[in-house]
Amino acid sequence: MIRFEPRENVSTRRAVGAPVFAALIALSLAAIPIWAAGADIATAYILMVNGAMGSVFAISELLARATPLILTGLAAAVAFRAKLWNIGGEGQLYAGALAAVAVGSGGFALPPYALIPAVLVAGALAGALVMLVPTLLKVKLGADEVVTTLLLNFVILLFVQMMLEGPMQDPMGMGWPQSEPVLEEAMLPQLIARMRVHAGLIVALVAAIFAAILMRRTVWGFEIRAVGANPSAARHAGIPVTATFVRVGLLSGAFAGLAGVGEVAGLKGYLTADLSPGFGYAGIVVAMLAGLSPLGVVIAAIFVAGVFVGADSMSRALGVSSYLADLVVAMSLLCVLISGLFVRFHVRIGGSRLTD
Amino acid sequence: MSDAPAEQAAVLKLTGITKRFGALLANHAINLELYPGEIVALLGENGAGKTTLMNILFGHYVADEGTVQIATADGGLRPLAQGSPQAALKAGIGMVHQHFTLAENLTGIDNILLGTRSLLSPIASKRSARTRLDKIMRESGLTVDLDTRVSRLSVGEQQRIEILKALYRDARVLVLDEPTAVLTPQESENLFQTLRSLADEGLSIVFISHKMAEVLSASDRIAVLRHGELVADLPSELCDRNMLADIMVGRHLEPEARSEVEKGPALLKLSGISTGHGRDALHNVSLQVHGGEIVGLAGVSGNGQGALARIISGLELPRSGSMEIDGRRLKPAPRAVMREGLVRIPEDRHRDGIVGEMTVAENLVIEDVRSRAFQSFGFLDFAAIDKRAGDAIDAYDIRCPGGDAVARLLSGGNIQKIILARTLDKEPKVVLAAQPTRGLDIGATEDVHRRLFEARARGAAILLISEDLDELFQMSDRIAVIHRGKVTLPQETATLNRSQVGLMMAGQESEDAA
Amino acid sequence: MIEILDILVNPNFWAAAIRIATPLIFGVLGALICERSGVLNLGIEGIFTAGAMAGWMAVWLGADLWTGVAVAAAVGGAFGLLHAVLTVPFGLSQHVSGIGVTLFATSLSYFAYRTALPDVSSPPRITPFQPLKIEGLSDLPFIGTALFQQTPLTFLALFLVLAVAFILNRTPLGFAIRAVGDNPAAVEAQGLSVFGLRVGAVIVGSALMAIGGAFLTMSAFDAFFFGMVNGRGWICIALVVFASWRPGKALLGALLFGAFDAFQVRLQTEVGAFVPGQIFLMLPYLLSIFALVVAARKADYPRALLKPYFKGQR
Amino acid sequence: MAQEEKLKVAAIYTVPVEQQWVSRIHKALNAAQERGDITYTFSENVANTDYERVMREYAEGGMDLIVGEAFAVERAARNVAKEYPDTAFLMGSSFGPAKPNFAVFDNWIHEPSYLTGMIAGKATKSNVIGMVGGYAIPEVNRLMNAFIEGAREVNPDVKFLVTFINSWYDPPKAKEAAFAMIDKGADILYAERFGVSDAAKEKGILAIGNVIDTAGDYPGTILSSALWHMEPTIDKVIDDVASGNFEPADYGPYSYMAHGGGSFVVDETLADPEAVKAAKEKEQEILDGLFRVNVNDEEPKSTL
Ligand SMILES: Nc1ncnc2c1ncn2[C@@H]1O[C@H](COP(=O)(O)OP(=O)(O)OP(=O)(O)O)[C@@H](O)[C@H]1O
Ligand SMILES: Nc1ncnc2c1ncn2[C@@H]1O[C@H](COP(=O)(O)OP(=O)(O)OP(=O)(O)O)[C@@H](O)[C@H]1O
Ligand SMILES: [Mg+2]
Ligand SMILES: [Mg+2]
Repeated sequence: MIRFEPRENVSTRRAVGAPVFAALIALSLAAIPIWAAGADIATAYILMVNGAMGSVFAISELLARATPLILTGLAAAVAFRAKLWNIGGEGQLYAGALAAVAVGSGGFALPPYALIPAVLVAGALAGALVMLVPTLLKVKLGADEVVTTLLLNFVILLFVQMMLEGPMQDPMGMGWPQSEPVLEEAMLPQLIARMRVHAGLIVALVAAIFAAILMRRTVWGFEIRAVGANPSAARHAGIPVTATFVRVGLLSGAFAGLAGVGEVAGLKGYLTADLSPGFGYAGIVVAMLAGLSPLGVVIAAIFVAGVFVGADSMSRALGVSSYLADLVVAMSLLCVLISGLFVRFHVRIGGSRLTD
Repeated sequence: MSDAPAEQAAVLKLTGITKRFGALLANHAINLELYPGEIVALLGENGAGKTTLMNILFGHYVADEGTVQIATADGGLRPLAQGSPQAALKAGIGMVHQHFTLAENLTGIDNILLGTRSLLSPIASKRSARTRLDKIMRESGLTVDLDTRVSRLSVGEQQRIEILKALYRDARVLVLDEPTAVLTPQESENLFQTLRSLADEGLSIVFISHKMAEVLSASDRIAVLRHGELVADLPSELCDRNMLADIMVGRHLEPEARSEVEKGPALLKLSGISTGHGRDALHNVSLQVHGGEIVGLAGVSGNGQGALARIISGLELPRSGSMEIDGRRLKPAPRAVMREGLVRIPEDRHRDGIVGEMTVAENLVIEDVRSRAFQSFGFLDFAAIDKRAGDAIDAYDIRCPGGDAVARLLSGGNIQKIILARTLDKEPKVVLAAQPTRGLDIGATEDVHRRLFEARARGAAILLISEDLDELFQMSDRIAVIHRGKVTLPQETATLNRSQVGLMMAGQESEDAA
Repeated sequence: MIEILDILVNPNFWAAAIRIATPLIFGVLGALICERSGVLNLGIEGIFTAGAMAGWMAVWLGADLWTGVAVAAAVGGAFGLLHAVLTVPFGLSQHVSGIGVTLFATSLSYFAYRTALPDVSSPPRITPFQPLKIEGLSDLPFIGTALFQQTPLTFLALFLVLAVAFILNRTPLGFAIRAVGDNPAAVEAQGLSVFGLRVGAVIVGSALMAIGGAFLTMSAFDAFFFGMVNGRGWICIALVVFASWRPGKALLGALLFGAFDAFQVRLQTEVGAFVPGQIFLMLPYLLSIFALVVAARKADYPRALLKPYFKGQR
Repeated sequence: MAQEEKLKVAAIYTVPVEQQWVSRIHKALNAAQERGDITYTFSENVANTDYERVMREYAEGGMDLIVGEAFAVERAARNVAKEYPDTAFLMGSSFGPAKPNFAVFDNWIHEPSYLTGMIAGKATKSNVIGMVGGYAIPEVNRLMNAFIEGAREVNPDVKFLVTFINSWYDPPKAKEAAFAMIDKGADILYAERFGVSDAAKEKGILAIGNVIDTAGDYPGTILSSALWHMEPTIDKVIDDVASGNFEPADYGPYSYMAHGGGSFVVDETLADPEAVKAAKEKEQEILDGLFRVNVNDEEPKSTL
């Protein structure tokens, strides 16, 4: 029988070492599908590393992909801290993107300098409002937010499609379901000329630092942690539980919304219904990999993005099915998750310890 | 096995049981034997290792050293497979856990039958089981409606189900962990009568308790644990309260005497409060508590104490009626109520008292994080928080590794001290203390009582909600009784005796109370 | 408005509704079993995909249809085992493990499919389950078309609703599963294995999910293609709550979804159907949120859901 | 560009290569590779967040020619192209070509679609034809409208049901849509998407194929098809690039019947001989340039 004994104190060496070790294991496991696809394993790994960080281009790509993951990761991290299970990052991301386009494509007459701030605010607001609904349903009516947020993802995606085929469709778009382009002045500037990494990354990093300070050093953070760990005791202690949940919900939604802004106003330039390859869901995993620590989210996001971009370009260079990338990412996630276990527990099978 | 000649062969034998949790030595080389038909009380401070020992016996934990042996049919002993509740059950060991192990979404009978037959058996006819249970209930007097969902049963009824679980598997040994911590005096009495009759049938019983009175009256033998070691194992008739306390705590304890304090103005005033519906409702409740007095509210739990506590703490607003603190009406919100100088010692300290995942320090300031003292511009002042923690830990002698220890790992007694520290240190006007000593050992209990008396001396008005008559009579200046949501006029403690209060708790108006 | 009536009275409409609902029925039953034992299984979306791919692949490689279904179930069970091991003995976050399993199962299925069939111009096809004609019944006026011209898997789904309901409410196994989902300690104290029950439940539940996926490639259609599941799994997670963890209500919810979908497809062909189709596609989601708020007052909410259970830890 | 060594060609698809539209490009490029004219690599199902990266990677990787569909990623594609002037780009697009190196193509098979319409118009008995399409975009509308005109020419009182499933690749959904039309009396289905012919086969009615020839998959169901052949386009562009005189031109015309980019097939065992005769004549006129099929990009609407 497997048994677990909680560790009283976890050494940082272990806390950092285990996930890294796990990541390496996962990457070595990737050899199996590579081999199955009949490619040369050694070159595969070299290509993978190059693809992820072999050139300025690669790094730019890595960061560009990490940007939305950081933000959706933060969205999950802050919400989960309060045990507010926001599975709706995907929908909030689209809401943010939609709002960003609405404001950024010249829908409102705004002076150029005001455009970028306006776009950011609009996106954050949209995401926050979308998350407000399930939050209120939870605190007022006790409706399980796992389900409501999950369902809203589909409602919003359908709404976006509706907009893209209706009011917000690009007249120049030849009937394609896509929005009008975001004005040049409203686009988040690129950080490196002719590279895709954009100012959204800065936004994401600032958000991470902000979240870190909020959670650890402020009264609000204190209250969020208390409500998350034991709402009943928090209420008895005079902490405004409802208000705290609402705060967390808004913040979480805003982060996810910003992720959407980055994707349209930083990368794509306009909105289509297939904007996000599941960044919202990936964010949850990123947050968990990071143990819900905001700064950890940054690292986890970069890891996930790196694995994907690397494996993706490797599969291309080798002519192996490009689905390999997702597979490698998935395997890495599982391994890193499991490693977390060995950080928190002594694992015993029968009488004998597996780990000291 | 009931007609086996008693007092000869042990039915159960623990030898050299040692259990460590990380660094902590929860049980150390404990030897204990149990004979047919006897009732053994297991005594010890919070964290002494009682529950651990019993959990090992029942197979929840695996001992690091030592063996558990169980009697065989031919009177010999055989080792019991460790770490397997299944084996324990097979061997005829039943356990009633402190925190009940019932599936609340099932009926009583389904809980009892759980695991008693093959999971693969296609259909579950309960007829035979039912007849057998009816017989058991008749013989033991443990009657309860088997077909109501457990969630709708009272604590006492749930406990009967727990015991029936054991009897249905015809247990030879029955273990009860703090069975009376949640029972009313009447319920406790009934329980011990039942246990006695079961013992006469040949059942061997071990029960854990912190209540001297019942330990002395109900047990044949008393085993005392201190810091994981078995320090005494004596026949009950040789023991008395003080010597047990000495053995247990290692120091002599005298019950706090109530000093004279002159009454102040009415600080807590409830008038005509009604709310809720069902078992936990209040009907037109009026009550006054003056500064410098302790009013005890006696009552079987679930007669409205919950609602009353919620209303006084501002967690719920009454349908009608009003509440004043020091002559000021206030709007129902925990924060507002606190600002008026009312503090609460909640009934369920694990659920409502502390945030187990947070540190001792954080739990000590949780009620005041927003006060200037611990934050500026919304940023926490860690220096101040740590200082506060250090002071409180010393002043209240909270036994823990330090302010940054996780509160969950503290014993009930120490958890209660955290709550006392953060509430009473505010020099409150009104104190609402709900079951403040439930589950605490005598050491911790004395401590709570002393603190409450100090508050009283300071001129605070204290409402003490309790089911423990000893406590009520020891602490209260006046005693009121709550039954079915109605509260009687408080009467001077001196003019009352236990039986009257007991009757009133059970619903009869006592003659000279009217 | 008259067109709407036309649609509703047309037995083919109801046939379509049931057809669309079938995979959801399998999925929601699977999710329900997992959650009743206390484990949320967000791996469902990926398990659907894996089932769709594995079942189809088996048949395409020459197995007969029912063997294909069995293969799908087995593969689903395997992913279920993965999720169960991560969440039950290891006690990892059920959300994350679930999403991890979804990513893993999906990408593995796609990768395997593409590696097995490197370049196919059009997706290879199998002969799928044919509608089951039942003498007499199938020719009944309305019911006949609506109900008795479905493929065997649909009937299997309907049968499973009864079976699961019976097991959960009538048999010792059912009681044990409900108990472990409500309070694992209770099960442990009665000498049953918490791990055993939960792992078992998750495996079986996942197998059902996979059959739901297999229905897509072996009954609703005759080929596997990418993105074929598109959200059906998630819908089931929602339906479980909508159904407040009751098989009967789960069936109802699934049918409701099917009806809405069939309805909006038909309404589009109506002249002047200016209401965007998305509105109708949204309705079932909004409806379940509504139902969740009013109806599902946590009737049988498994209290231990999402809570890992470690022996001897409080 | 080096003549002797093989041309390096890469293709980027936003959907799996099974998707019928893309499968034609894939097929043509594979053929060229078989012939040994080129080396061919491709990425399928590229999320459009990643599309630009993939284009750049191929360009950086020294590809001579990059083929793809710019539809959902016009801007990005055109920007990238500008930045790699030495690489030739041939992109499916609803817009025009762009200097210096951005050539476009499209599936201009409205001509054969018109002819299939003539066959269908005669074949329908209920005078109701159901049409299931992906999105109402020019590429699709154009063909549907041509089909409708063809049908009307031979049968003025034929009515049409039109549904767009708002997805490029969801056969079960297309199938359900088709069933719905059959319920409403359609006895011929225009199968713009996968899944429609399946419905037709199951209910025993006829379907009109589009882009690829699926007659083999649905024996006795496909009445007639308008086929698209990417070979002329691909071969032309490969030729241009190899010979160094690649121009950012519109390669659309190479999908016309005249170039063999589009063709019309009919199952004579199913079709009415009269109709076949008429269609064949019309086909000749088109080839001789005597008849021009209208190009109408308006979204077709149900007329029942
Ligand atoms: N699961 C556990 N993990 C780690 N330590 C534990 C665990 N359970 C108990 N302990 C430690 O073992 C000691 C004995 O615990 P135990 O529950 O036996 O005390 P107890 O005598 O039952 O206390 P109480 O009277 O409060 O119930 C405690 O001090 C506690 O720190
Ligand atoms: N998970 C745990 N890890 C370490 N120690 C624990 C754990 N759970 C309980 N303990 C310890 O076990 C002892 C008994 O726990 P228990 O919950 O019985 O406390 P208690 O004093 O009995 O409070 P109560 O009776 O109100 O539950 C306490 O000393 C507590 O510190
Ligand atoms: Mg205990
Ligand atoms: Mg205790």
